[in-house]
Amino acid sequence: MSGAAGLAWGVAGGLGAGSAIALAALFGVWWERKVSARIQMRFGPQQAGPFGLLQTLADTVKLVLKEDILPSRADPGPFLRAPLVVFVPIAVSLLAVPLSAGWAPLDTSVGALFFLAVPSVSVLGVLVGGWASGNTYATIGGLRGAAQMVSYEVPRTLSVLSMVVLAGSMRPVGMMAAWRWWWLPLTAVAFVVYIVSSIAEMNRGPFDIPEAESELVAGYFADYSGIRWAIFMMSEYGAILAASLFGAAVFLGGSHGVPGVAGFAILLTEAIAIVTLVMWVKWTFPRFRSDQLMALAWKVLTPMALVQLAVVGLVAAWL
Amino acid sequence: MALVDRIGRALTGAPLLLTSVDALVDWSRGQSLWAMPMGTACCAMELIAASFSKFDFDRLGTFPRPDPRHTDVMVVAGTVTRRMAPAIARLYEQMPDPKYVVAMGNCAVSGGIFFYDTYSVVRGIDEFLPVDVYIAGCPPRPESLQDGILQLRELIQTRSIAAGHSHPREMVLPSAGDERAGSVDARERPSVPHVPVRPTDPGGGPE
Amino acid sequence: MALARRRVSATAYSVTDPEPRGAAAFVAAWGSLLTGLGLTARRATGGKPATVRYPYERVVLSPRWRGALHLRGTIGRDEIPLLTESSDSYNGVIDGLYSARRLAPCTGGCPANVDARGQNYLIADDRSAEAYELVRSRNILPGVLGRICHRPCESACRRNYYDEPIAVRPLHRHAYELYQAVREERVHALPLAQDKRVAIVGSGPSGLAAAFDLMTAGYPVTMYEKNEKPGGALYTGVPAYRLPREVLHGEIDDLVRMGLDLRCGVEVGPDVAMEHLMGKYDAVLIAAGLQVSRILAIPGADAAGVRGALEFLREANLHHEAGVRDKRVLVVGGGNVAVDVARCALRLGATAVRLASLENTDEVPAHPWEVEEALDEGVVLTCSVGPEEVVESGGVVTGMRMRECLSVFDETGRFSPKFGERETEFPCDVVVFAIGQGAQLGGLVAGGDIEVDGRGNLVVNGAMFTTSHAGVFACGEVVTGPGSCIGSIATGHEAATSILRHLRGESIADGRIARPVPVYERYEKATLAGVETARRRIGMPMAPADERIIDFRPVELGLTSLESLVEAARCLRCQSGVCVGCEFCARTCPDYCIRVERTDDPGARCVTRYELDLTKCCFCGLCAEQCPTNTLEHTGQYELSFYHRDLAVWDKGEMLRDAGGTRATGRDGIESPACPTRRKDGRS
Amino acid sequence: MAVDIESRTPVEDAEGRTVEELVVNIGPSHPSTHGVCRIIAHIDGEIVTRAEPVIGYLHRGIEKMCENRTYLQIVPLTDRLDYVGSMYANWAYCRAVERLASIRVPERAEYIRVITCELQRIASHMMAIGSSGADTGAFTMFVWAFDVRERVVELFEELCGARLTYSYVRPGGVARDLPDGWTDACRAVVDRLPAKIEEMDRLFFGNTIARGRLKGVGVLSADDAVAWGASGPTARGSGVDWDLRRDDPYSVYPRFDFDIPLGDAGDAYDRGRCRLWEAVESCRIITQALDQIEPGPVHAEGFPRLLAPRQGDAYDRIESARGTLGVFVASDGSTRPYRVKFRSPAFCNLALIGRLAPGHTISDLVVILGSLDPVFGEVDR
Amino acid sequence: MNIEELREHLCSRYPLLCPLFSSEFGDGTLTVEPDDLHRAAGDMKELGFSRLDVVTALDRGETFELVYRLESAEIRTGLSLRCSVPRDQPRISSLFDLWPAADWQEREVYDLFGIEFEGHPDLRRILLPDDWVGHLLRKDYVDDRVVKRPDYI
Repeated sequence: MSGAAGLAWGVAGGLGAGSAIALAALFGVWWERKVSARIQMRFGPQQAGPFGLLQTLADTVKLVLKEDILPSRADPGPFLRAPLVVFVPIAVSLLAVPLSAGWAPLDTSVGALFFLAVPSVSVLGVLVGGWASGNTYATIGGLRGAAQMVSYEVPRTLSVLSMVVLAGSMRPVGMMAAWRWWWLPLTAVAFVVYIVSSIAEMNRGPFDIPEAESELVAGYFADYSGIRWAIFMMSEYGAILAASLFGAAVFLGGSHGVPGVAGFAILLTEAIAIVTLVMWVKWTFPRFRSDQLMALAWKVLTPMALVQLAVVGLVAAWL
Repeated sequence: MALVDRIGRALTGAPLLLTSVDALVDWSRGQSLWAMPMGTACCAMELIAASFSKFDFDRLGTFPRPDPRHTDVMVVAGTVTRRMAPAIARLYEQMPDPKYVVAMGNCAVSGGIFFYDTYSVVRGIDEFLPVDVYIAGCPPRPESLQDGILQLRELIQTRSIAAGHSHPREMVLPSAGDERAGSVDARERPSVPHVPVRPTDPGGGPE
Repeated sequence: MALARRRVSATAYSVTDPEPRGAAAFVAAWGSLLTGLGLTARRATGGKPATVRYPYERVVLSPRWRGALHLRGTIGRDEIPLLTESSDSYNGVIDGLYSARRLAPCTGGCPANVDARGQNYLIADDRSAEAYELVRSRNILPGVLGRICHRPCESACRRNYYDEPIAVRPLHRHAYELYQAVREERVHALPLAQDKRVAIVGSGPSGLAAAFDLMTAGYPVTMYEKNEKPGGALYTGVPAYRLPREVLHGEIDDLVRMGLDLRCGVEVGPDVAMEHLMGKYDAVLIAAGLQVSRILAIPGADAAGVRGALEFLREANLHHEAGVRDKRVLVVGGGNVAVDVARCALRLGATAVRLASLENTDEVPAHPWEVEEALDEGVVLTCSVGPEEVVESGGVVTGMRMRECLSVFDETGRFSPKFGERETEFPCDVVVFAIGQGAQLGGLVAGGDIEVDGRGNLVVNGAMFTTSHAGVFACGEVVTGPGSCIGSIATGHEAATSILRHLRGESIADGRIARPVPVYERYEKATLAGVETARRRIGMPMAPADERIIDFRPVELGLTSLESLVEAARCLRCQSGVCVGCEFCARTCPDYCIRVERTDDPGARCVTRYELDLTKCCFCGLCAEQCPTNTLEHTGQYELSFYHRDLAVWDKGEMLRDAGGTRATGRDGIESPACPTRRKDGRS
Repeated sequence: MAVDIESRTPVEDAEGRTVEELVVNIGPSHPSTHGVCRIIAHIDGEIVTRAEPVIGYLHRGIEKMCENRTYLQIVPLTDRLDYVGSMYANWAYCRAVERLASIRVPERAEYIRVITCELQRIASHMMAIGSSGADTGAFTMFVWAFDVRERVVELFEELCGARLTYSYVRPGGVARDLPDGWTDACRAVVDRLPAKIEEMDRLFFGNTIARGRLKGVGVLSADDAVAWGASGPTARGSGVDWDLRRDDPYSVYPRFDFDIPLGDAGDAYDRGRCRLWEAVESCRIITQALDQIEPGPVHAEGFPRLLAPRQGDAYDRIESARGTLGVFVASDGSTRPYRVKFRSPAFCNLALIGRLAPGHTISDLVVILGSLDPVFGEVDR
Repeated sequence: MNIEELREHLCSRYPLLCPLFSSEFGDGTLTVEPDDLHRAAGDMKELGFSRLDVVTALDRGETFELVYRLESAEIRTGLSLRCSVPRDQPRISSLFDLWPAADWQEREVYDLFGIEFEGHPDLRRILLPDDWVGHLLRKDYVDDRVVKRPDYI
């Protein structure tokens, strides 16, 4: 692509990803409050619009209008830019996800590696956000977040690796096309490892010790208010959407060869199923302690992923 | 002040645009009042019960957040002692604008059962916080707490975002001096030693 | 799979669940995650949640919910409910009030259910004529009962629990005295339009009460009295110092002017035959009372100088001369009749009077204040002694031998005295037996078809007051035996109801409501510390002891009108639902958030200020329980949000708001012209 | 403030090096401090080396107020002491006054007191387990526990007209008799409870993450518990077999048979499960009490409403949900007590936090505080 | 072991303490002198009173009366030790070494009454801020911030 067209393509891609994440956050927050309400035997938002659909719109408009506090103890430079450092990598990684059979916004031969590698930059945002706000709790939250996100990339990558071995290529569109139904029972363990480790990447569910409500009050984004905190929230829901789409595409066969919008619809329903599973897990289980968290990553998930890889290797060799 | 307030001031010349933005802003602020649960004593039990399965606060868009930075309304529930007052004032100052205060329960409104004969209770949090809605009750039912939040929504509708531009809306509740209250303005009533509101000065006391 | 619980001892078990090891640990771990997910899934898909969606749905509050307080009514604005029911449906009204906790303890305590609360309210409002007529509707002789009643209402008065009871009897007397001025224009003949006629034998209090009920229902009544003057036992039995005769006959004249056909000096039996009455009249009511006093058949009982109580009192009252001048008198018995005999003997010149009672000192049946007045006048009381033998020489009484009595009632409460050995002899000249009275029906039942039991008493159905013969009824002491005057008036009302049903042809028994006996929770008397002395009971001035035994002048001198007004103002108007400003709620409130002020000037009593500071109230409900008039109540209003703290300080207008709905702030206060929330000079 | 919280206190560590310790102030307003408690924690990395609780943020001087109120006016004050369990706070105070004024309470009132206080024990334990669930992050456990508590609160609203501060038990009996139909509603609630509690047991205490967080945290030995004056489920979690209802029976408790759950290890897990299964035992007691209750008066007669007991003092204690709740009342013959002292079990149990916390991480410090189940109305009085 | 056995046991070991033992309300009360409180408490602990329930004080005008309430699992009766301390210099020996439970309770008595406990590891105010002036539960404590109850009651 020549200079100008490339630039235009980049801007369009960024804007598309950003608006996709915004939409995902809008729908995700509402869906989360409804699912958690049902688990806790209550209704969830109802008054803002039909079935409470406009609730998240109200929240966003209010958050936009909130005062944007810069704490006196905070270091202004990194403090103001930390949310973007967390948001942009997730938006970019969303581009690498195949949306329907044969098409992905950023169709590269190393798409899977690209999808797994780019979000790890947001670890930097978490760390800097925590440290820059000068608040003891935020610092502890930032340290925990960094340790957790770094150590959970290993099992996540290994689990995707076993699919790459089966599919024979790292191009997500190719992997989705090559998907067979009998792969499901074979790579069930990999799918579980992938889901658990991507929950840990998003700092959600049993792994939300960086922003543990009951201990650190609000973890690394304790001192952010208004729009900056909203960006942190949007990046979290963006990460959920990305992980679910990618998981559906790679592990569950995505659009099963159906091109165009219908294919995207099938992929989306599978992704929403995974999102609901993620929320269901968050509202059922208590939180890990930080040392148990690390032990789970290195002593349980990584060995499971390696065993899965070995099995897949044998099957691929026999195939 | 919030970004849009500055816009509001700039746009005072064009009421048409303002009312539509004003309506959207008031609606969104009313619908998503995130509560900072400042629960110290018995009223905290009712505050918790209000957001759980039988009386669902989430339905009204009110979500309890422990961090003052992310909340709009501070619900002070329970007895406030002289030793606790500075902590509450500090948390209030940490909350971003536009922020509101709801005094839940008689202890927060006026010291309640601990008004007489105690040396360590602040007699009403309007001694150090600007309170918007007082909810009487000891402890008030979760529904009266939700009624308080609905009254706060009414109050938000009457205070528009543009400074000095308030649309008088039919208020459900009487305000002081209103004839319906059917009584002389209570301030002259000797039985109520009313303390004037001093928003910024944290409660007195040896500490 | 349930978690392990290991029994440790007979009454304890351990809840420590052992941690599995190795592979089992791995399987158990992931298994527990799956069970957790299963449980939450089951709860999530378990149908619509039972959440109360507040503004659209409301929780059904329990009737005991302690919401914001409110007053049902305050004096000066609301009227105290008066009981002005006609007599045949009166019991129904009383029963309804009692079940709704609206019956005042004094009205409940009185056998005839006289509305003492209403009378106090009317007297305090300077409407004593209406008070007299209100009392007369249930107690036919207010002036008489104002002097001789044994006051069951005062012992039931709730003010006993705070300081001293209200003086209800003196207020009856006060109402009577003020009524004399307006008797002429207020007492007029009743329209007797009914064609059936009723005859009443005996003009005692029960007969008069029945006559009044029947006349108000429009039936002409003819009353036969064998003595020269009407009044029955009141005329012959009650001494004049307790009941002046002009009071008794004045009130009976009122009845005559209302249309009662009173025939004195006519005795049924010898002068007029019973069958004649039964033929001529549609209903006959025997209210003859008790004529004969019982004399113990002990040796020497027939000597001269041994008299019966009733005969003695008849002579004393009619002729003021009973042959006891300068003699020593011994009265056997401990009841009210015995005390009356003793005090009459003193007034008739007896040198020494001794009262010999079977019961011990604190079991003497006579009313304590009667015994106390007698002792003041010089009567000597000897207890726990039983009559053994009358010592006589030559047919004339010289003394009385009495044996020591150990106990009067056995463990089941029946009268079976046990005597000891010690005997004492008391020298005296006259012995009067006041140990019981009997009916003397003689001529009444000579015709034979009215059943009489072995001992000569009438066979009467105790509740319906009907005798064996249809159309013939009986009431008063001839049915109940010796009792109180107000008690026989109550039986008169019940008999009148039976007669009215008989005359209207309705069945007497079914749908009949017996008189309820209300029981309120009883507390001991409170300590008087802290009760305002200005509100204590006004004592009844008594004539000095030595002066009053000279002759039969009245003993009680009566209250002045101002004293009566102040005494009537002390009444708490129990269960009336109208606040009288008694300040018990303010005193019992743990948060001191109630302020009550009232004006007490008679005729314009008003609670000028009733303030509740809702922001200090702790909704504990102690004040609502303490309120004697049940006017301070909790409402179901729990929506209590205000924009200003001072709006939660409610004044009288807001306390009188209507108690419906759940919002406490929407209603406006109710202003009463009689008692403005703001005084004329603007001070609130 | 005694300790300057932002200071870096230099401390010698194992190898003798001067190490700067970070001081974290888990402040008076914190989502998981069950109210207004402040813990100044000196942490080394994530490990707490010294935890010092600072209390007094809810001290309203209730004992000073009691000296200026009549005996009946103090009953609403005892509600506000232990506001999670105000029914047995009333009862403890009323027992002390009845012992002082030697009032004999009628039979039916004793049964009603046992039924209401066992219901209150269930509600209080649900609060304790729910908030310890929220401390470890299982927010759903908190909501489910509060759902059970809501059923009990509905029963109390039907009985005495208030949801939280009942002032129902009065010196001499109870305020009002049971409304008709209440015993069947109570039986219905109590029959459905064990199944719900067993389900919660499997959801939370069975879950491997929760067991990881709770087992081995805040271990308290049996004789330490007795020596430090811990009582109630906190002590029974370490195996101290002492329950006033069975070992020093008062009121009509000897007529019921029920068991006492004990723990072996004495960690947060055992304390939590003791509370959970104590709620099931309370259901058993209530069912037996509902079978044995017969009609009769509910308030002793023959003593004035404005009580003025003889001079002297009396001490009485009951088994509350947190432990031995004792009330010491001294009277000088007037209508207002001379001195009232509340022996609050939460106050004594909270003293353990200083000994249990060192060596654990901050997340465990919060879990230990939750397992001691402090209620700060009762701690600070 | 009920009250009578406890009485004989105590009187056999401490003949001089016997008259001071009264059991008016079913619970034993032992009144001791302040300076041999610690010794008596130690003996009680060996006797089997393993639990210290309550430490409280009363302001009896010119003296403070201290009440220690002991419980034991075997002896089914409660025993309260009482001693009175002069008002001008209220000092008494702490019982922390016998029962650690006394730690916070004695700090509270110090905080509200101003009675020093010698040998207490960390005697500071517990309920009130450290720089609070005066001890509150003393009858003569006067504070201008306290609103007296209204005059009309």
